[in-house]
Amino acid sequence: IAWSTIPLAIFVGIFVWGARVYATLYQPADGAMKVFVVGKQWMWRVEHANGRREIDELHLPVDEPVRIVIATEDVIHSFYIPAFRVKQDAVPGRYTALTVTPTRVGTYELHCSEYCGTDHARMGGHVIVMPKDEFAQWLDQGAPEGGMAAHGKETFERLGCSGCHDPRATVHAPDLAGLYGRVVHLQDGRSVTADEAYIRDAILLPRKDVVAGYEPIMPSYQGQATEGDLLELIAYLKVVAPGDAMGQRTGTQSP
Amino acid sequence: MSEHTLGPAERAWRSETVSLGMWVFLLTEVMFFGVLFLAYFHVRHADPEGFGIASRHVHEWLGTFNTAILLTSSLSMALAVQAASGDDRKRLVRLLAVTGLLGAAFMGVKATEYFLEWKDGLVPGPGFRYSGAHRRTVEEFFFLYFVMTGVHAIHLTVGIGAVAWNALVARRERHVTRREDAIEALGLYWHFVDVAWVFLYPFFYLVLLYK
Amino acid sequence: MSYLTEGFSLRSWLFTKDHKRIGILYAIAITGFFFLGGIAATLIRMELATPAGDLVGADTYNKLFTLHGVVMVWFFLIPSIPSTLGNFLVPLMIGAREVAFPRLNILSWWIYVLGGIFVVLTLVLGGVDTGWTFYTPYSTMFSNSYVVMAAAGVFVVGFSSILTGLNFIVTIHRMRAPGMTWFRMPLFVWSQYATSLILVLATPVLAMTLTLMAVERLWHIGIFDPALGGDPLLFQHLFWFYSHPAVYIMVLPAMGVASEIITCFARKRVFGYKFMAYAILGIAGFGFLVWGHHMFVSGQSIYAGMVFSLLSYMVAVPSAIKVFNWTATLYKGSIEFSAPMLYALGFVGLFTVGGLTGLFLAALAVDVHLTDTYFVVAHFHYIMVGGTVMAYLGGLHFWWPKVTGRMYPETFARVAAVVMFFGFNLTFFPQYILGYLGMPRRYHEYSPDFQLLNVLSSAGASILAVGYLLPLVYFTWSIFRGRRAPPNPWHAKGLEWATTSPPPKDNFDTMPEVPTVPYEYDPREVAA
Amino acid sequence: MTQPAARAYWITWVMLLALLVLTFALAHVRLGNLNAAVSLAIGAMKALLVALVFMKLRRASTLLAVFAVAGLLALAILFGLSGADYATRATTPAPWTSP
Ligand code: HEA
Ligand code: HEA
Ligand code: HEC
Ligand code: CUA
Ligand SMILES: [Cu+2]
Repeated sequence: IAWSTIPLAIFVGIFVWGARVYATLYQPADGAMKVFVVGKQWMWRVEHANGRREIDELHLPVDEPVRIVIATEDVIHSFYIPAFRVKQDAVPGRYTALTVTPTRVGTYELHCSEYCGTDHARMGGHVIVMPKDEFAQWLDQGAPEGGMAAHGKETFERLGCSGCHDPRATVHAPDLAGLYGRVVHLQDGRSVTADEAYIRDAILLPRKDVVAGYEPIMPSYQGQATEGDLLELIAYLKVVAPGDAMGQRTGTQSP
Repeated sequence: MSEHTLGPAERAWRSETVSLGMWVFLLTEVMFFGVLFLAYFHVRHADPEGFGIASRHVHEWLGTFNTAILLTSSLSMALAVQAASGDDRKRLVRLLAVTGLLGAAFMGVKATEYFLEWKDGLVPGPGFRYSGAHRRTVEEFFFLYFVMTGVHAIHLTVGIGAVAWNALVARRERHVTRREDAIEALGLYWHFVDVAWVFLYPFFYLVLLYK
Repeated sequence: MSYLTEGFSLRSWLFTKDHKRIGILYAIAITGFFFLGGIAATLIRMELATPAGDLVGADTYNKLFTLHGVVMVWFFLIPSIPSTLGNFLVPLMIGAREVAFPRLNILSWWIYVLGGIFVVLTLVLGGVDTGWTFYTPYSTMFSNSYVVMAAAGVFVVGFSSILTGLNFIVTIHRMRAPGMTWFRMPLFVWSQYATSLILVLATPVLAMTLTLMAVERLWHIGIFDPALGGDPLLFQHLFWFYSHPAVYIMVLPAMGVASEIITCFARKRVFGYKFMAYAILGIAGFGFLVWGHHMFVSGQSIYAGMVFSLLSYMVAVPSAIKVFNWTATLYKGSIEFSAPMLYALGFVGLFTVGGLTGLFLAALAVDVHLTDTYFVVAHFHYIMVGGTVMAYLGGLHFWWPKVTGRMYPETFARVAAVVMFFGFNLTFFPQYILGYLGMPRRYHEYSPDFQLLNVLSSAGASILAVGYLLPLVYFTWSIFRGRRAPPNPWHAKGLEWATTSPPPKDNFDTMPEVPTVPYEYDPREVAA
Repeated sequence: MTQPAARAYWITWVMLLALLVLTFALAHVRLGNLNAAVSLAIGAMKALLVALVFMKLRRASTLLAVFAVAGLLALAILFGLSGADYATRATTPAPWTSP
């Protein structure tokens, strides 16, 4: 019996330790800066909150908690930074996330560690951890006016959303300004709060939750709006305040 | 070896062995269907309402009628097993025939249902023509419906074949107790297929009948 | 007159209902597949000798490791011990003349062959590149290879496993000789029983899951693709619900073999026999509760992750009991280092290393780093190759005289065991380090920093290959030239040794009775 | 094996059909969430009847009964633990948190 209880005790000890570290990895740290990463056969696309984009590279400031939000356009990938000892799968149709705090300046390897097809081995790049001020400088270069939401605005026009959702449009569609966080009443009597998941579904699956008082005429953007587009659209819809005319002005703060 | 000379102890031993084999086989069948049921709960849980809407498109009267047919076939099967161990050849053959015919009737009704659903454009895939609310859930519903009832239908077809074959063999057998074990096992299989349907029936036909 | 001389026509073999002949048919078939998988492994290791993807292109490499995984797991390791040694020995060990359903038994072999044909066909047509795990949506929507054909092969071979499992369960329940109570059964039989339970419960799940995957691929309608309203994690749950228990399908029989060999060559009774039997059942049972440890970073809920991690530690407890009891059996035994014993000891050592590293992987935070790296590759090769393949070979040596009636050449066998042991460690130990350093798996190109360790590993693989070719040669030789074997060359206990070598068609000339517990070894009595 | 009397079979059959009618009727009554539960419960009752009487589990040896139940147990594990994932996924912190 001793021979089985002793290992058991050891095992439970190791388990508890492992589980605690694991949980902190997935807990969102308050006020962490956000970075959006989208995997696509076979590259990583990165977009910072202020709209600065990069491919196969990720610049981060040192000593600052970062929440990395991960999505994928196609198959499952896995975002892996061996030097940080972290990885997280990118799952189609969802967002996953990691919270990390880089502690040392330097350049580290970035890999895709979930098998994703032909060039799985070549999908990767580098993570560059910079001192804070350098990072701030870097971040400002090449960032569009208005941040990630500005990209979102472009996308909003490019995909023709404004054709219906602009208040001046003739189509009867809801005004999206200030939508984020609002309670929406649906056709079937339910009420939901408009969060990211709701907006995402509204774009991809407009029939799922039809807003009360409107015809279900909105087309699905499944297959048209990429994950990157979606991230930007959501960022955009989060900042347009009531009273802002859609398609004219964008907020200046980052999402 | 002429088996009807076996003593009662050996007969009981063999019957138990064959039954155990069948039960273990049914265990694998339970797991096999289990995956489909998990998929079912997954889809239903994701959008209960769409699921209800979808279920309105199946023909609940035909389904209920079919359930009655299948339950009755289980009765005749159970009686057939009894006839086999009572060495009553005529009764056995007759009951097997009834069972097989009931099974065939079930398949006929099922085919009619499939045909109606096909005409309504409810077969998932390129021919799926439904376009109301919850289109995706409705398509998923019919995907599950066709897969699960289809797998069931395949099982039933195998069962009908086995029943027919056993009826033919039994007709030529002098002592049907010789085939007692086989028929006992066949009965278990048949009842299992019946039980699977007993769950499929409320899961697809009775989801949202009230208004 | 032995079962081998009952008839010489091809027909008398291919349509035999004799469990012993079926065991041999299986042995031949799986050896073929082992070498097929081995050739793929050889090509993998050759490619990885250099950091650049120069020997084979990315797509070819992807097909190679998929083929390697699929063939090694489903066409070699899962049927290995149960279908060969198990088929041969289970009836002998419990004192039966046959398995319960001889016709299903030969049917199972034919189904295996049919499944094999599918896989060979896949290979000939151009291969499959999804990895042995067939993850969706890559397998359903993106791969351009013969996924459905390969899945069909796995589906079919699953039924052969199911039939074998079914047969063993009923045989062990119903066909035991008079006096052979449950706790008089050899541990090998216990392990086959537990394995069969897993086969019967888990395999249908895989079959149905692969069917749904194939349907989704063919008709673009299904429950795994989020674009269709499904969830890719559902596939992973179902796949691992099968595949984790499946790893115990692969290791439990090996544990059974090791118990038989160790007790015989230590001349001592198995320490804690009942605990060993319960531990076997415990592993089989707990094995169903831990599959989520393959999905810690997959996006499953972190609470589910914690539950699965905890349960994974629970399954290590019965494994620990087994390792401790083997050690206790060896303690103060009069140990004879014959070839089978060398293999068995190799099994215990390498399994322990593999199992302990499995525990590293089961620790959540550690796994986040190590998952999908070479550390995992090293972990499972330690258990499956170092553990189970070693035990399988040990079992082949141990029962070779019984099966063929000939002795194998002892010196060669010992040399082969040692070569394998060293080759094995050289191949796979560097992979632990590689994984720890962060080399992801399923990569045909890697950073030049990793080259040294990879070269070591490839070098080890060539030694290992030689090690595996040796038994092939001397076993073949011994069939024709080997010394005739007496009925019980090892002075072992157990019913299989009570009959002639090779056994007669009906196994026993007079029905055996079993008056005592197994393993009545006496340390003072030394093997011949 | 000794066979139960034919009468038991006929009675079971009548009960099965009665349950069928009952479940069909109840499905037309609005019971809210209870509808699903009721039809599942009646389904389980029917299955139990078939298993106990037609499949003779009532008088079968324990061995057979154990194997009959084993599948349900394994399924319970599959449903339970994968359900544990789905049930707690929503409560894990949303990957995005509001600004
Ligand atoms: C025969 C095959 C086999 C066996 C028996 C095992 C046994 C175990 N495995 Fe392994 N495993 C695989 C084959 C196997 N595994 C395969 C093929 C994969 C990869 C699949 C893929 O992705 O392709 C894998 C992957 C794998 C992972 C996922 C890795 C990842 O992808 O991230 C994990 C994580 O928990 C794991 C854990 C374990 C554990 C805890 C055991 C335990 O059962 C081990 C128990 C044994 C011991 C613990 C050793 C003996 C005990 C003692 C000597 C006692 C003393 C010890 C102490 C006091 C600590 N395995
Ligand atoms: C039972 C299971 C089993 C066995 C026995 C083996 C045996 C071996 N395996 Fe394998 N392996 C797996 C199961 C197994 N493997 C699985 C499941 C995977 C995961 C696949 C996936 O990711 O999907 C894997 C993956 C895998 C990888 C990782 C690939 C990658 O992720 O990129 C590597 C790399 O080194 C490897 C190597 C080896 C080696 C060197 C052997 C050696 O032990 C093999 C030794 C045998 C021989 C070498 C044959 C001897 C004969 C000859 C040499 C004759 C040759 C003749 C001619 C050339 C004419 N295996
Ligand atoms: C053909 C006209 C049309 C187009 C083009 C269109 N929509 Fe809509 N949208 C509607 C209508 C009508 C509704 C209300 C009915 C509903 O919810 O389906 C709506 C609802 C929404 C909602 C939910 C609003 C709420 O108040 O809850 C969001 C979010 C949304 N659309 C975003 C978009 C985005 C982003 C695009 C472009 C990618 C887009 N729409 C393109 C017509 C359109
Ligand atoms: Cu992307 Cu691997
Ligand atoms: Cu596992």
